[in-house]
Amino acid sequence: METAVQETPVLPVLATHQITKRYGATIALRNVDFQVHAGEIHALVGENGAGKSTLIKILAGAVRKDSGEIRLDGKKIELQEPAAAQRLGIRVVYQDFSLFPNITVGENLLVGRWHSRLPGLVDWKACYRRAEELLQGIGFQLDVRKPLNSLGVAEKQMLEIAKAVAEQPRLLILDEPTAVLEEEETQRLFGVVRRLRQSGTGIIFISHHLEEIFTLADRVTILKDGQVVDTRPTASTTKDELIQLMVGRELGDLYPKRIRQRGRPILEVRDLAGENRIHHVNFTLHEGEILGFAGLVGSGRTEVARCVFGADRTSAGSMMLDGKPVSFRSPREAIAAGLAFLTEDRKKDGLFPDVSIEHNVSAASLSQFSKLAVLSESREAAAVNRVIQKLAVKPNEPRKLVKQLSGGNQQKVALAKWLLTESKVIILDQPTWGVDVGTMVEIYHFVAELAARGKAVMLISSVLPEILGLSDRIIVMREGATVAEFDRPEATEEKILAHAMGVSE
Amino acid sequence: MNTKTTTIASENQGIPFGQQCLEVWNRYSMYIIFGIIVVISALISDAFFTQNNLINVLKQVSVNGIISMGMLLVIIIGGIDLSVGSVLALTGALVAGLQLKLPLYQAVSLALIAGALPGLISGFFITKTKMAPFIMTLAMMTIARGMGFIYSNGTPIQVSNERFTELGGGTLGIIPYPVLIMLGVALIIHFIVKRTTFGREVIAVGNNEEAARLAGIPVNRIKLLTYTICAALSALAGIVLTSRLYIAEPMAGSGFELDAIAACVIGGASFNGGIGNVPGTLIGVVTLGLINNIMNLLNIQSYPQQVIKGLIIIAAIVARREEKR
Amino acid sequence: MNTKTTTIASENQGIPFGQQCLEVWNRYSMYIIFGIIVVISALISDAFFTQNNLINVLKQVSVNGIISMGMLLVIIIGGIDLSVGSVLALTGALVAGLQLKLPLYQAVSLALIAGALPGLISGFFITKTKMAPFIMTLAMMTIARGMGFIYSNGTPIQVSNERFTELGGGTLGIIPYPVLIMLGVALIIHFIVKRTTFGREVIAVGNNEEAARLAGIPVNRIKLLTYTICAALSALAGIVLTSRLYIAEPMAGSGFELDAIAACVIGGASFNGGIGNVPGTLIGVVTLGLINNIMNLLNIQSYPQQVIKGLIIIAAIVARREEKR
Amino acid sequence: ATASNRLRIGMANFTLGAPYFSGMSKAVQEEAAVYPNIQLFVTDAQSRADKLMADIEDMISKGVKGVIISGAVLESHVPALNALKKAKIPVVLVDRELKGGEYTSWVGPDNYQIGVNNGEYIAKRLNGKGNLVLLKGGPADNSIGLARTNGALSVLKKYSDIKVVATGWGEWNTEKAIKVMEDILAAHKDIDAVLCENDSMGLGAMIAIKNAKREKDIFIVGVDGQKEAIKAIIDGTNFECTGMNNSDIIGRAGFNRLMAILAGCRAPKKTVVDSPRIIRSNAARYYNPDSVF
Ligand SMILES: Nc1ncnc2c1ncn2[C@@H]1O[C@H](COP(=O)(O)OP(=O)(O)OP(=O)(O)O)[C@@H](O)[C@H]1O
Ligand SMILES: Nc1ncnc2c1ncn2[C@@H]1O[C@H](COP(=O)(O)OP(=O)(O)OP(=O)(O)O)[C@@H](O)[C@H]1O
Ligand SMILES: [Mg+2]
Ligand SMILES: [Mg+2]
Repeated sequence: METAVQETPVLPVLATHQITKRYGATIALRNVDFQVHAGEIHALVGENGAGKSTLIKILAGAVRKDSGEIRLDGKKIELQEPAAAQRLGIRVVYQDFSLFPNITVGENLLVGRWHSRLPGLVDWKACYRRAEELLQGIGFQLDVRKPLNSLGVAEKQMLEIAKAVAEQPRLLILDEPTAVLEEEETQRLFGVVRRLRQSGTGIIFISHHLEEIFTLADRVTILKDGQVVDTRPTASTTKDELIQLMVGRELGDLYPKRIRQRGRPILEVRDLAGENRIHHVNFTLHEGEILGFAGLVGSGRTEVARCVFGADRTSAGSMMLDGKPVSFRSPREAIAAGLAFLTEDRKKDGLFPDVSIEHNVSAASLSQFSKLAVLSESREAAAVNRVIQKLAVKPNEPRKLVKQLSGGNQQKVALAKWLLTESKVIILDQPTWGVDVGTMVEIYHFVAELAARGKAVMLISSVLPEILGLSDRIIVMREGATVAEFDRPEATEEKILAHAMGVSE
Repeated sequence: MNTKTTTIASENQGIPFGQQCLEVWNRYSMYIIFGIIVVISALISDAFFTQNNLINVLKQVSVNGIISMGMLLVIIIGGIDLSVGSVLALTGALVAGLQLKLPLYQAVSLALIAGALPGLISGFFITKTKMAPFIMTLAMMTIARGMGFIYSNGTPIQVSNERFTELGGGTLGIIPYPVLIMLGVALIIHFIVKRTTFGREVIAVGNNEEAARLAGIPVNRIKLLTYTICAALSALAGIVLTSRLYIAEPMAGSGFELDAIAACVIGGASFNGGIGNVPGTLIGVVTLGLINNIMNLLNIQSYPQQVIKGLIIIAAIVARREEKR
Repeated sequence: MNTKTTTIASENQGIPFGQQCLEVWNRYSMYIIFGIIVVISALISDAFFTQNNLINVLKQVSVNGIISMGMLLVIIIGGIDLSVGSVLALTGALVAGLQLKLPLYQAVSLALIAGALPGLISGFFITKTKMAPFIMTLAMMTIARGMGFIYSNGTPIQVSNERFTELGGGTLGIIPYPVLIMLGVALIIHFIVKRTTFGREVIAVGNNEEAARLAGIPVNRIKLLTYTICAALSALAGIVLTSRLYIAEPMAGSGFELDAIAACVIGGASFNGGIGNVPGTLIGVVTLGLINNIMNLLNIQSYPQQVIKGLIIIAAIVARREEKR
Repeated sequence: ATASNRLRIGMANFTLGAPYFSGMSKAVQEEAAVYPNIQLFVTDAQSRADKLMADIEDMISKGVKGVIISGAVLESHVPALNALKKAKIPVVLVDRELKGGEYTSWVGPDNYQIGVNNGEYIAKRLNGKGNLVLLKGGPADNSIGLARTNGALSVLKKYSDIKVVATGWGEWNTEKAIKVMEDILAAHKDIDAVLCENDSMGLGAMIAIKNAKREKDIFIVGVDGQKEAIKAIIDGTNFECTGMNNSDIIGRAGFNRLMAILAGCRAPKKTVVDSPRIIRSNAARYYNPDSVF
């Protein structure tokens, strides 16, 4: 079957020839040759910073290539601006949301393509009707007249997808679309993508979750340091082989072997309720323990973390830290008490983009390096260097601005910030979001090491295997409340999902 | 999925009454505050609630009203235009100078076109060189002011053409033409914002410029057009002002940018871009005019007036208490 | 791992020469442009490159220099302060009034404290009610101006205390005190930005306020402090100006906010917050002063001066050509 | 008198941000305070012609019986005057004689004549030979400044050896004047006199000249009779001469003129308030340390 597809002499929908792109000193892409056939799902994998996003931005007309050529259906095309790519039927779901916060869900779907009866005039009725159709087309229900602001991340992601597949694209590009999706939505997305494949669309699919690549993709191209390493059919390769090609070495076990060593209770949360959605949240976190938090998107895990950390206000309940009742009015108080919080959206609330790596990392622990508010730069540099080397942040240039780093390295910087604070309780919200396998494994080992050093870790993740692979115990949340708790040995994906979806009885 | 949708729906119905009030407040606060100011004004001054005085207020705010409509577009797109006041002065001088030599309609059209130019230029630099609008329009403010002075040689230029002064001084029924022009402009801008693709593009760019670009919106062209419209409306305001005063002063309009910006913000626009609406801005324009009017009627001294005006602006915006992000 | 490092290193060497030039330009452009202006000035006017004239220029920019340092902090934190000019006038009036009744150092300290208050109040509202800094400080600008008028009764207050006027008129060696004060303030602010936790926190807040809060930075306190410092520096500038003029004029300082903002932006600060530096801002301050100076030396008329000034500001910023995002 | 039967009078100021004009307003307020049955409405247009018009419209709404207009740009207030005429409200102009509209009476200085006086002083003091610097107000409110400077130049142009070597723009205030004067001093080594369009700028020029230690070489002539300037003249500084343009006198005269008109008198259309030249020998007579301006 597979071979049959390959031997059919179909013209590739898309072919790139010798594409090169530099950013200052960095060569993001180097002579990239790459083809996508009609009716093919072509996966693009590579480490963080390998150049995947850059490549697709060039294909979308959002970034100009330095040299090389692009052919769509055999015709050479020049993409000066995104509009040109759109006209040619190239549609993209970007890694970062490209939505408009203050307008309605429906209009978000149609920006740039409003329906009008008279040229220049918007026909709102037709617009909303069309928006509803588009959402239904991918099996997704949303009130199209709601403001976008009221949506959660997963809903926003589905919206991005609906936007991209609106008009039978010739080439559909998905840059890590599943990072924020739960199983159910991921499956629905796959359904949509397969339908498009059937109708002859070429699809580029980027993901750091290799299982997804094997379920969905027909072929896979591996990028490394801006160069194409290889392209092969998924059927004739294996996960380990892919990892080897991407990372350039064997990774060994994904999840570290851990010795369970639960210490005394350090954080006890009783009947916590937040101002928005969470209520009746109960759990206890012990020293040296990794406590996983599972749940569907929107189940309130992030809000629990924010409430515990003093970032959002609580409306009821109590918290004990080290046996003493506490209630934090600000993150500052929480940090002073020994908490750390890696947020899920590093771009929104985890990083200072125009600031160097070094100053980002030290931002939460400036008092350590200062006397009477005056900083000792040498002590700061020494401490920062220690952690960024430990996390292998690339490039290893502490003065580089964080906005110039790739996503995965930005995530490491965000994490590094909390390693300097020497906290007792570390809350990690989606710590591997957008991170490549190599880094993912590094982070896993790192988290395990933290626990081994007696730290208490609260691990929030939408990647169930991650939770199962790392946690000592697992809390399940549903609709804002903690609904179940498992010791690792007795937890299974099925049980967790059953509780998360409320179908356990 | 279904379960989720229903949950959200039922949550909506379950919102406590207090919260519902808060939402009504958030949406209509500026109208409520405006109503309160009107009622208080009427209570403390007999002279306030007379037809004459109310029409006066509208006439007085008409120039700021016209400028504010352009400023609103610029603020929605995420920019700012500090040059409106000096563009107004420049255009005023031009129209006053040109009408001495040309037929009226030619003078007016030429002045309008010339007045739109600074906006085109600002827009060009803002889009092409990614200059901050604040600094670009600040420079343009100085340049246009200087050009106005050069053109007028630093002295006011008088207008005697009666047909022209009728524009600023005449009325339709009891409504002065400047008020009609302001309302007309407001209606058009409202329509543009709500119903035209251009208006929606302005909003999209203001919301998320990069996303707008990715959605194929010609961001630069839209910005250019927005700044040009803003300048053209300032030019229109300059023509109205000149015809109202029978004279074009080279120093006219200094500080007008601040009034226009204040009106937009009182009316709910945000400097982050993407948010803003015409009715609110109009209310903001009239509120500012009312503050001046009622303090004059109450014979409050000029110096305390300034303090009180500042306090009322703060109060109006604090009372609105924007929903937190 | 190793291979990679070497790749990057060799890549660095492989950067084309043109690109290297570009990077040098990006980093030092404002200094280069500044140098060009100086050289041109020296060429076209004999009077320019005299010790006397250069010291004059520094003296003339000292007030704006002091204000700009406060404005810089505010811009770095992502805000803006339009009230600096009227805070300057208010403080000037206060110090002139108080020194008639109190010992000099008491008068100066009291005026400084009173001058810092508007900043504290603006900061309070900006942090507590999430008001846009533009509109809050706009209101404060009106309020402080009104208060200055009320205090001074609308008339200038004269200063005769020789020890006080020495502050503005005296010199240390050949360097006038105001210049020393400006340089001292600049050094301190530079140190604060570069070497203190407070400075780092200001930058962090300006870059990403929410991330700063979650990193345990007391965002509100930092903002409050920043606006207070800015007002205090405006107050200091007001004291220096008064002692230089022997008189406190209630309308003093109008428009100063624009000069200060222009200086910061020419010096590389960004309205998005998080970016800005003291040396650049100083260069910006002196550049603006030079523009005025050389045009006066060349006896250029006031009207074209304005146009040329605007053009030079645009040129200075365009030439810098910020790296595209 | 109760609020309703009080006589309402308006004092429309073009600006209260300049001491000359706030002095004028104060004088009128002081005069009005003498009459318990008069209610005075004082407004400040903050140098905006459209606001002056709005202020006057508000006064008309309020039912004033007479209006004093102070300051303003000469040609800019025709509609305001028309509105007052339409409402049959008498108008007294103080200081500026507005052009283009109708007013009832004007009390003010002759700026051209002040300029002539200054020109004569300079010509005599220089003995017909020397280098002169002009500090002009501008850019705003140019007409008054032009009258003053042209008055002076009408005299000085008769002396071919008196040259204007530089013209600076001091925007009517001390601070700008210092800067401009500093620059001019740097550019010109040989200056004998500075003619300023008002005293505020003269005071600025004085500071700049003093800092440059050239007060022995350069004398200053101003306009207004601002008390700080008179003090400087008394003290024997190089600020030697100014043309009296006393807003206090003008303001009081203007108020009394309006009272007379309201009482039914036929007032003269124009009254020029004398603007004597103030020099060291007569300065003490004009100095009042307690005056507003
Ligand atoms: N605007 C930019 N300026 C400078 N360097 C950039 C810029 N954008 C990307 N780069 C660099 O280009 C390289 C490729 O980045 P790209 O975002 O394409 O990686 P990626 O494969 O998508 O990584 P990730 O998996 O983390 O999303 C990286 O080294 C990155 O630092
Ligand atoms: N009713 C609602 N009002 C406001 N925001 C909501 C609502 N429901 C969901 N959200 C949004 O959904 C997102 C997910 O909620 P939250 O982060 O608390 O849950 P979570 O279990 O951590 O989900 P995730 O897996 O996305 O991290 C949040 O960004 C939140 O703003
Ligand atoms: Mg990427
Ligand atoms: Mg979450």
